[in-house]
Amino acid sequence: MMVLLLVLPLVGALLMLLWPKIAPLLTLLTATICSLAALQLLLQVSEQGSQQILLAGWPSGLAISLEANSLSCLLILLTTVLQLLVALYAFATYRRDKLGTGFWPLSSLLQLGLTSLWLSRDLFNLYVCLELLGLVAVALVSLSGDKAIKPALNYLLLSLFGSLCYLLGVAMLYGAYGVLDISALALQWQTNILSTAALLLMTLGLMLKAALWPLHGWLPAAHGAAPAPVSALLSALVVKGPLFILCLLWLQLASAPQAVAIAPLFTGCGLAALLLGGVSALRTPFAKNMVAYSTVAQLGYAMLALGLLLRFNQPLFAAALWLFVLAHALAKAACFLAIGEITATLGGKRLNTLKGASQTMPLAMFAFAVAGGSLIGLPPSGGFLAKWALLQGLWLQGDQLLWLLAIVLATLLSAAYVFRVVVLAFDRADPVAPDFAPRILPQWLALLPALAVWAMALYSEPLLRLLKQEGL
Amino acid sequence: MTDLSPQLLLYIGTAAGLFAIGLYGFIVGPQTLRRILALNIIGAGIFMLMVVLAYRGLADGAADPVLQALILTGLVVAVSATAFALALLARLKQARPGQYRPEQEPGP
Amino acid sequence: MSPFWQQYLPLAIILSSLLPGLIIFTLKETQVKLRISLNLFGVGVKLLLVLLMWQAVKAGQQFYFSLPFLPGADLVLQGDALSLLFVVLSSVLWLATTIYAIGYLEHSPLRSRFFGYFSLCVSATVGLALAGNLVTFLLFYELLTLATFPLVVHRGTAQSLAAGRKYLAYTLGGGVILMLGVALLHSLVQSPLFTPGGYVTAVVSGNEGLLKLAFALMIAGLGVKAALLPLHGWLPQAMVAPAPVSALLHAVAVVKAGAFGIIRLVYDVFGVESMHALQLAQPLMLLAAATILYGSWRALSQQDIKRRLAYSTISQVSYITLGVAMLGPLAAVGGLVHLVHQGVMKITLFFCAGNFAETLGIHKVRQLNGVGRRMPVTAMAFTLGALGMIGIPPTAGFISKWYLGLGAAEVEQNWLILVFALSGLLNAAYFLPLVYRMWFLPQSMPWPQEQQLSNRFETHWMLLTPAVFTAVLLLLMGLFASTELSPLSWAELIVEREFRHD
Amino acid sequence: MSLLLFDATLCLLLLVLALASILSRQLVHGVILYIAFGLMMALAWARLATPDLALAEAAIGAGLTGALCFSALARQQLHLPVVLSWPQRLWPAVFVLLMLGGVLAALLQLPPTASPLVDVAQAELINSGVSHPVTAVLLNFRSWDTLLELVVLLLALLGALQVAPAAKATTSWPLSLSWSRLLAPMVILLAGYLLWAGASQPGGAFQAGALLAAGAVVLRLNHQLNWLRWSNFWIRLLIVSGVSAFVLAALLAMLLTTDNTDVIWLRWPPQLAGGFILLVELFATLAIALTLTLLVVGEPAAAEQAQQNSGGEAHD
Repeated sequence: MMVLLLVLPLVGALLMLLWPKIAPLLTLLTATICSLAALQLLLQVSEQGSQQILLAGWPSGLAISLEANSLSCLLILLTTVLQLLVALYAFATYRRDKLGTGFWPLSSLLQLGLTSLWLSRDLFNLYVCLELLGLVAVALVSLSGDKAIKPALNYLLLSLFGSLCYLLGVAMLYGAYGVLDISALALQWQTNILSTAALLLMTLGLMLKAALWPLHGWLPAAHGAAPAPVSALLSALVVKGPLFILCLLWLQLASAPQAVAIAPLFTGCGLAALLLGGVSALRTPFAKNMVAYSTVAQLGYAMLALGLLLRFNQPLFAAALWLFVLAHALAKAACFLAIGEITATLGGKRLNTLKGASQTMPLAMFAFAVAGGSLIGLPPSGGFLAKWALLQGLWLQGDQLLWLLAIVLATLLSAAYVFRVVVLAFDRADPVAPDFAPRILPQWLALLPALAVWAMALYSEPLLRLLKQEGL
Repeated sequence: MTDLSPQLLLYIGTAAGLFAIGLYGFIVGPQTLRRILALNIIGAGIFMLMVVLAYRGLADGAADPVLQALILTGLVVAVSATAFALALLARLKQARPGQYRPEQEPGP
Repeated sequence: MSPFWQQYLPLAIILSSLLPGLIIFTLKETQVKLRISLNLFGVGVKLLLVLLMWQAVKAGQQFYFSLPFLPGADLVLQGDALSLLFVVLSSVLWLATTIYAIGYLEHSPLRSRFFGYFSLCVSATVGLALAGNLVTFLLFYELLTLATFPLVVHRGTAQSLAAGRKYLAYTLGGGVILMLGVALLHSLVQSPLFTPGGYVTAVVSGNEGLLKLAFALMIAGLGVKAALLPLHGWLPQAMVAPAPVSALLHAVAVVKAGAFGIIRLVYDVFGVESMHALQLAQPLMLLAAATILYGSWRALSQQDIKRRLAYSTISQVSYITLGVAMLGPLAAVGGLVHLVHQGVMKITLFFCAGNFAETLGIHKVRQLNGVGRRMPVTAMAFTLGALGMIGIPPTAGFISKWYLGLGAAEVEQNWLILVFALSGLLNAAYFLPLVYRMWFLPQSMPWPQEQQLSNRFETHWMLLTPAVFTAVLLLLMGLFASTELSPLSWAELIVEREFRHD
Repeated sequence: MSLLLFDATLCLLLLVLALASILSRQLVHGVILYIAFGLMMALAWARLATPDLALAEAAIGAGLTGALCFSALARQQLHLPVVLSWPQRLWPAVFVLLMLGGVLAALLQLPPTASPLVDVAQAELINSGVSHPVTAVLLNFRSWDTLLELVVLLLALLGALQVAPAAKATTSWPLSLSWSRLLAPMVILLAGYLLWAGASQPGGAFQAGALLAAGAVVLRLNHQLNWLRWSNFWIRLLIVSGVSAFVLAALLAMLLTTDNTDVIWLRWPPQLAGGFILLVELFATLAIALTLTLLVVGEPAAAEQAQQNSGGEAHD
């Protein structure tokens, strides 16, 4: 099953390169099959426990090891489903939006990169996956043509720098312990300058790639310039890849003193991201940049949860962390698709374009509002589940009023930027006239993930069980 | 303080130095091409560190094959990324011809 | 009644307005008949289901429906006596408001959207009433915010957008604070079902500080919607909404949601015993009393009719809070029954104010002179409502104030009687001039914007009937307060069940 | 001692070249210095007993990257040198020095012994199907890395083609044309040798591919091999074949696996491992060569136009 999930997008991408004409259909096909396979894998893993593979059948240490635990499977499922959804959206709009033929193979390769990243438990293999992911992401951004070249180049350079920092860390760890497999490494782990320095270097690189505050500068421009389906994929999935590795490192490798020592960094950065990202989202005049800044802010929650998890070692924070990741992925995909569809139809990049959108494009606007509800954390959305877990954890630790205050502020900020758009949409004074008749299908496609993130709440029990199954 | 031989120390120091030089170039270098070069120098420094690590202990007269393979992979990845970056750069230049200003512009 | 029904009845009650609402969203503007029939069908089904439940609850049955949600806090809908009080109120008033809104919005654009959100709003209110634990309550509380926002900004003018922003800022802020409080309480005792007598008693010792904090947070969160003193700022502004929306906001949905939440919090979460142990009643009482006086005082100086009514709401809703906070059985009866009475009275007043505005273009107090001759029926209904608000027998308002006064005496808080008296005077001072102008002053200027909405009646029959209906209702509730069907006896039933446990 | 002196000189040279490449006023000088740096690096690696890598670094780090940079330089105008103010130089320098200090302090703790994996790899070498340990790691022990690496290379080509500006037509130079015709067969022979040697000696797919690419680039710049472009289906097929042969071989290997053992992704059947690896390498070499060639020379303008047109028609 794992092999299928890895091979199919790759083969698909190769076929698309050979015969570009069938690429859209092929993408849909592979994405559908992969989604089903991912579901199957998730069910298997949740019943029988995690599966491990030593690739090529060599002994542990020599071989690259893959592990499908419930978290990985969940992330794979998320990846494939969003891939399918975005492919559908792109299929419905690519003629109108002049999406390059390059989109299809690239998106399949993106799926390959993500899937292998979620599965891999080998430090160097993760490096290759990261590079793959970074290059695909940049190539996808550059699909937008001239306006996207500069952000894409900037993204690429920073992403390369991030990878190199990570690689240096890997080299140091290999030099010290002689293994690359994470679980093997964890067994021999010692707390010393070398391991700390390696961890810090890798953290620097990964934070840069995941656009975690204060290294987020490249993100709004790149995500804002990309075509809508691409922004959806990037914001929803790509930034989560490095975050996943970051969590692997700190949760599985780092020793307790190291984890406790780094915790303030993550919580502090998370807090700053939440507040400053929110303020930026509130101030930017461009619609897509607003959504992009919101990604910066929302990643702050994940970072905050990670920091608190490292500090208190409370499983609720782990649940919060991954719930944030899942909920944000779905909600952000919906936001980008909805905003992309609206701006494409109403013709303009500025937020003012959205004036009166609740009349001209009610479905897309509804999708945005519903997804926004999850970003704010209104019950019963996925975002609420995550926030609830975070609050529970904080109250259980007691005396964490500062964090609670920050969460309240962050929630209000996110409400402010979401409703800034919604209020504009309800402005009936002089609505912006659409350039052409709004299309229904893409709007529905934008609505789907938004509804999914609210439906997440109904599956909170199994979700939490799955997430607790893994200590990660 | 350290168990490494002087020769290894020398090379390790050089590797770290290259990393630092590249880092400086990456942060400061005003032209994009220079920053790409700087990235390559960082990469070279890291690969050099890995080569030294492969060389140390020299079992049976052969350096650590695993590390060598990693370096080869890394080299290819690095050159691929460089090629892509240069292609982007070329496009950027073409998109706004005739401009002689340095690329250090205020962000968007 | 089969257990199957018992399980799904609460859900069905919510769905009976939710589903028509969702379908209405998809309708075109021109499908007027289909929309109206759907709306009325939903109302009818809901009333029927509520009746069924009412019968059963009276007989002592419980309804219970749950979905797994958070660990330790399922999504629970339960029908007990207290929730039914609110459900009945909202469904009956929904009927009236729907008819009114159909008439009111007859020719305005975007009606599908309006009625869609209207139904969502009622669904959220009913869900809130039926919520079986704090987490479920929180969920519907937030949904209510979301569903009402589009109604507040429905007109889409700069003024209404500004009001909408303010409304959101207040209510979402309140929502977050409520969430904090709920989360805190959940971390202490989980979120079990609402139980008469509360469920925190067991953990009081050792957690006093945290419990007080949780209570304060939740009161602050609920206080936003209930328009408690420092948190009332959104309410007068939200007046820009169309009249049926204001009616709904003030009488049923938003403000009452806050008040209802306070009732639940005090009786079914903390319980009388813990409230005493934690000494929480006194501050709440002070707050409510201050709000009562402040609202009345501000209402005096308002020249816009709807604004005056809005400040009156701020004051009147705090009667409920006050009744609850006194923690005595009689006061509780007064507070609970005022939940219903105030709803019916206030909705009457808003219907009438809407009628004046729609038919004659009257918005200001001074324009009311002589309206009694032009629109006698509406003016009569308005007068009844105003008398009720002041608390003059035999209207419903008298009953609730009587019980509140008795309750204050019972718990020996005599200063409250003074508050009631003062507030009653203020009520009279701002309502009686309106009545006087309508009936006893001659028309002093031409009607600002007169419209001929009907040939036979003084205004469109769909605008008139709801006002008359609620006016009659409030009179009946006062006259037949001692019968078995009245809200009063139902409130007594609730209080008996609440206080019986100890 | 003299060896240590040699080492010290080499290291110093490396550092100076790198610094000069970063600080030189003219970009052109920077690129030239970088190429020199790459060559020195190759020398250093050869000194450190890693001839495979030295070969690769010379081909890639110096040769290919240099060529790419030059072609990028050719496409842009010369920049006026930018003069940076002191704070602009100072603060980064402070930051870099701090970081250098930290990294050095950490690196000093490295143990002098080799990784335990070396012994494992040596022990398993006989089962790998090849006798050269690096090849064994690349194409058998850690073949998944290599497969992904080929994908990355392919991806770089895709990205580059997608953003490629229309290339300027250059006139060829008669002398180089005749030379290149002579050069081509030799290059192919040499590449074939490198590929074959990879199984037991230094060499392998990538080095061979790079060499082939160098030959092709020379020819291509002289307007030979005009069929060598992305829009040509067969070229696409060949480029893609590097990855697809790998995948197909892996799938075939899964099929061939006998029933009593678990089916494992990328495991070559022990008896046939050598054959599989050679097959994979052969296609990889061709694909690498073509990919690199296209990366350096880009897609000819006319052909790109034609492709876009046909692509556009197909979807409209």
